[in-house]
Amino acid sequence: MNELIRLLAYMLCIAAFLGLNLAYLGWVERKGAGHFQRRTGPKEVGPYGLLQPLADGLKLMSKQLVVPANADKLIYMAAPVLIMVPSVTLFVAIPFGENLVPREFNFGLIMMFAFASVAGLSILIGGWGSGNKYSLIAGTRAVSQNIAYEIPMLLTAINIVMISGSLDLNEIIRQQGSYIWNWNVFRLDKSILMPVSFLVFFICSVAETNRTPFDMGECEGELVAGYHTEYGGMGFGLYMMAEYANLVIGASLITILFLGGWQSPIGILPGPHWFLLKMYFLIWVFVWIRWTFPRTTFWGLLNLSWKYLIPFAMVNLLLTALFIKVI
Amino acid sequence: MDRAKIKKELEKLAAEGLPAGQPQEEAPVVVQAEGEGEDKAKAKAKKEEDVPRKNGLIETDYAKRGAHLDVQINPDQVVKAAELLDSEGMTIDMVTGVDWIKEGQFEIIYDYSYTAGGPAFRVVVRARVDRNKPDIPTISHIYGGANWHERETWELLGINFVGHPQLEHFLLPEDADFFPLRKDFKP
Amino acid sequence: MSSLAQSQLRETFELNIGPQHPATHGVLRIKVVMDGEYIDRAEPILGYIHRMHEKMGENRTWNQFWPNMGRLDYLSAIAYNHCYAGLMERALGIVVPERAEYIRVITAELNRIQSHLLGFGAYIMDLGGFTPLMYAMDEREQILDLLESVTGSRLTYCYFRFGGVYNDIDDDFITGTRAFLKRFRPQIDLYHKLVTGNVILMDRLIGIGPLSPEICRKYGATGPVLRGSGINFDIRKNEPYSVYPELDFDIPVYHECDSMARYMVRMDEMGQSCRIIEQALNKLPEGPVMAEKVPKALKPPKGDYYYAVEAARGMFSMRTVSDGTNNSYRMRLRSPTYSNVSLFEEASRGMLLSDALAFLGSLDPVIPEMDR
Amino acid sequence: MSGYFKDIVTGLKSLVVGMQITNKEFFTKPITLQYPHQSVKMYPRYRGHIELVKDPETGRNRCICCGMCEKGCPSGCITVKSEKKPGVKGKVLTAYILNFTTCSLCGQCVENCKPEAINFSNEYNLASTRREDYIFDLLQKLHPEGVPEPEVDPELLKKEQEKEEAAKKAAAEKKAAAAKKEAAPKAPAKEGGESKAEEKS
Repeated sequence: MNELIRLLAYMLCIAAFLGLNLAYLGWVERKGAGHFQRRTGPKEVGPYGLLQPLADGLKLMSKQLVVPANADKLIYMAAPVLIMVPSVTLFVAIPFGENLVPREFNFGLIMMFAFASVAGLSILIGGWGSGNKYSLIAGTRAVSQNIAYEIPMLLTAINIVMISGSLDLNEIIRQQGSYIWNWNVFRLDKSILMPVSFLVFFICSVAETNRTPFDMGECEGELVAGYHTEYGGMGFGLYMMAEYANLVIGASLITILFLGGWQSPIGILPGPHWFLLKMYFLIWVFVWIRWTFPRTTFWGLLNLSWKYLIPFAMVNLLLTALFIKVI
Repeated sequence: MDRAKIKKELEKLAAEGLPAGQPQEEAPVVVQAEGEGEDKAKAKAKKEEDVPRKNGLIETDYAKRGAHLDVQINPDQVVKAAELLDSEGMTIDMVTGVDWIKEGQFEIIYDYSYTAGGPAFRVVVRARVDRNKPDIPTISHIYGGANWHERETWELLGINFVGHPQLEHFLLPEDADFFPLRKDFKP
Repeated sequence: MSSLAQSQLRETFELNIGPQHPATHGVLRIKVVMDGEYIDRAEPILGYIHRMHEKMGENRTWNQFWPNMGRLDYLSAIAYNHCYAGLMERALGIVVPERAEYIRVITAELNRIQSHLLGFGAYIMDLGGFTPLMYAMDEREQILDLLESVTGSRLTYCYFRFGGVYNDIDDDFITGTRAFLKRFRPQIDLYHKLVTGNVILMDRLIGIGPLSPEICRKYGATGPVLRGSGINFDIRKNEPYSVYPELDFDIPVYHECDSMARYMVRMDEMGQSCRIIEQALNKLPEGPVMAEKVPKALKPPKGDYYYAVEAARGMFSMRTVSDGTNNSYRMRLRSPTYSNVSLFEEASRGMLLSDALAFLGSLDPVIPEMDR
Repeated sequence: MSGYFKDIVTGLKSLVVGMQITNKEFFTKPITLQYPHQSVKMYPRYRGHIELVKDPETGRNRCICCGMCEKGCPSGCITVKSEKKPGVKGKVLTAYILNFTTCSLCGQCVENCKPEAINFSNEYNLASTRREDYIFDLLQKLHPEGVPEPEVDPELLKKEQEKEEAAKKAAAEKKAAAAKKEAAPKAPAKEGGESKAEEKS
């Protein structure tokens, strides 16, 4: 009974955390974009435009849901929901603090990757179900992108698993001590290529979350709006929210695997605040990157993955194995 | 690009195209149109304006007209002229059609220029076709750029470019059944 | 595999890019037959903003045709003004005062910078980078303010007149322009650092959309497209008009023939335009800005006249056939993008969709000018 | 192989340079002008829609109703309505209608105007959802509180009245003469005389 109450409380907390994040990351992105571009960003609704997400939400919710004539209605309606489900589910496994984790799995990392690939599927069926050629192209692009980037991502993740010998996310964090040099990014004693490995993982996360410069699925210059071209109202809203949910998960995963999760960088007061700080910093970098770079081509994206990321990940894997065995 | 050669060849082409019955002396009308004797030239020009221009080459004053050579040839010779100018490295600028309704003719003007560097050299090639049977061979197989220009001229004036790969509506809507630049067009 | 079996296996589909598409900057429509992500055949379809300016030229008097010149290429309207003024001055034999010519050059070059800035920003936005557009817009706004203070309008200029310009420039404009140039030069470096040097952008532009000089010639391509293919041709140098011969400037030429070359030509041209403006401001003579003897009733002698200028996108030229009355018998406008885009069909065969759009952007089309 | 690593290094470097620039811009002040709260600087030469100029001496418009603006307009968006009033030199403007929906702000009308009676306004903030709102009567705009009556020149009025009377007299005489001449039927001459008198007035 106690366990049930605990779970319910956690679910409420996750819902609140998620809701706030999804709403306000949009605001952060717009405000950030504005300032990066010598503009001010949202300003009119509320002080500093803080009520903008509310206004946006109201607008999206009040819009009529239109199903295009030659869309597959069931799939078309299901896709946005389907993309939200795995993103929300994954929050169950994220350890925000040492004891602040909804449900401890001893295979948390695998679960992360398993659910993350569902997102690619829902993008595909959303693109296919819309009955729009642009959406279809975007959907196929997104899937092949996901496949190309999951390989280096998993290869680097295996590194971490080899180092910590566990798939439990909390355990991975625990093994990285407090102080910066104990985090996986800088654990040169396990493999001298760890910082490179971090970079590879970071780039893959950008690609996995479908953000510029790797937003092949959206690609507004070429494919109008990509897989959500035909979506309006809350269908579009769900896609938008899923993007930010994925962003939060991506940033959390980097934090957990490389930046020591809730561990303190200076050795005092470990806790969820460090986790959130690191996560939001990473999110900020994501936003920063998005408003700085142009988009790669689909070709360049695969090139990057196969020519640069995968070889580096492989080399790093070998090195780690060598280091662990020898030292 | 060889200016003298282009001039000579075009002159020859224009002379070839003269109707058989015409006396030879008049054939290649090389007029230094705007020179010293301006009044004379003006008077002459005035006289010439009333009748349609005969085939021939005129070396025009660039400062006044904006072209160096101005040649009028028979409609069936435009392909030859295009080939000649193409071999000399000239570019097609545009194709223009003019409706001379009083004379019952369409005039097709081809503007060629030299865009490969060096001082500009502009050649105007004209041909006149009968208004009731406006057929002229296409040059789009020589100059790809002429394709769109010819298509437009067909669409706006109804001049039929024989052999053009795609004489379809371009600027106007698909169901337009009129030629707006004809002088007898009533909206 | 026999070719028959191959053709049966090959499945193509049609895709309509435009007329409402973010990459076409207006209402250009391209009917594309796609084979997967590759383009089999791309046919541009024009006419969505066709207004028949040529017919208007026949119906309106010479003076009444002025406002049309601002509405062809709305980004470099002053060059178009320049062409019409030059054409009619050629036909009527009007001599323009020198001050007016200098003012024409200054405004035309400011307009050219403005046009290239927008072209640059919009091009990078096509490629997915939003921020450079906003920086370019910031600088562009300064130019628009300057031009507004002289011409009275911000986009569709109707500033030139036969024999001069509508009104004189004042000291505010001159100091403002000098200040702008001082501020603008470092910005070009910033663009190069932020955009040109970027590895992602280089990956997208280098080697994309090769255009041989031969195809440029066959299709009559001009402007940055031609100069990006290694041909040094610019009307301002090769067929000098106005006071350009008295000013010292270079024509940027790149021999790589790819999208990057065309992009770089535009970027370098902005710097050269700055040089021109600076010199023109220094040399600006005193005097009237309108010719004294401009006849009230304009009746150019019979015959046809031709005039060409270098607009931001290439050679804009006009041919008018006059029959000696107060309006034109036939007015023909040759717009540079019309010829530049006509080679898209041939050049885009076999390209990837994203490359084709990068290539289209490097041609920098302005749709109202193509459709006229 | 060395090229491979060089590519990576230069590539990453270019990305970092780009991010530095945007970062710097992030901390500089935005240049946005908050439009409805702040307004843009307007230049005196700005070309808004045209307006009639108020003569500072008389407080009236300077229009002489020659119609040159109407003729010069490329889009035919100007209609000048005028009438002759007793005792006033020239014609008097009764309405100056500008159809702003078709105006292209080219300035031909302003240039054609000899007495400099029209000019560009500085008004840029025009927005409406109805087409009729853009058909202005510039005369009403110039005198929103009511168009003042034109100044009547008593001498001219007197002259005119005299002229009119003379004309009337002449007509009457003509009429009488005609009647006298042919006491019998016809009337066409009479009609002609009358219409002439009307024209004069």
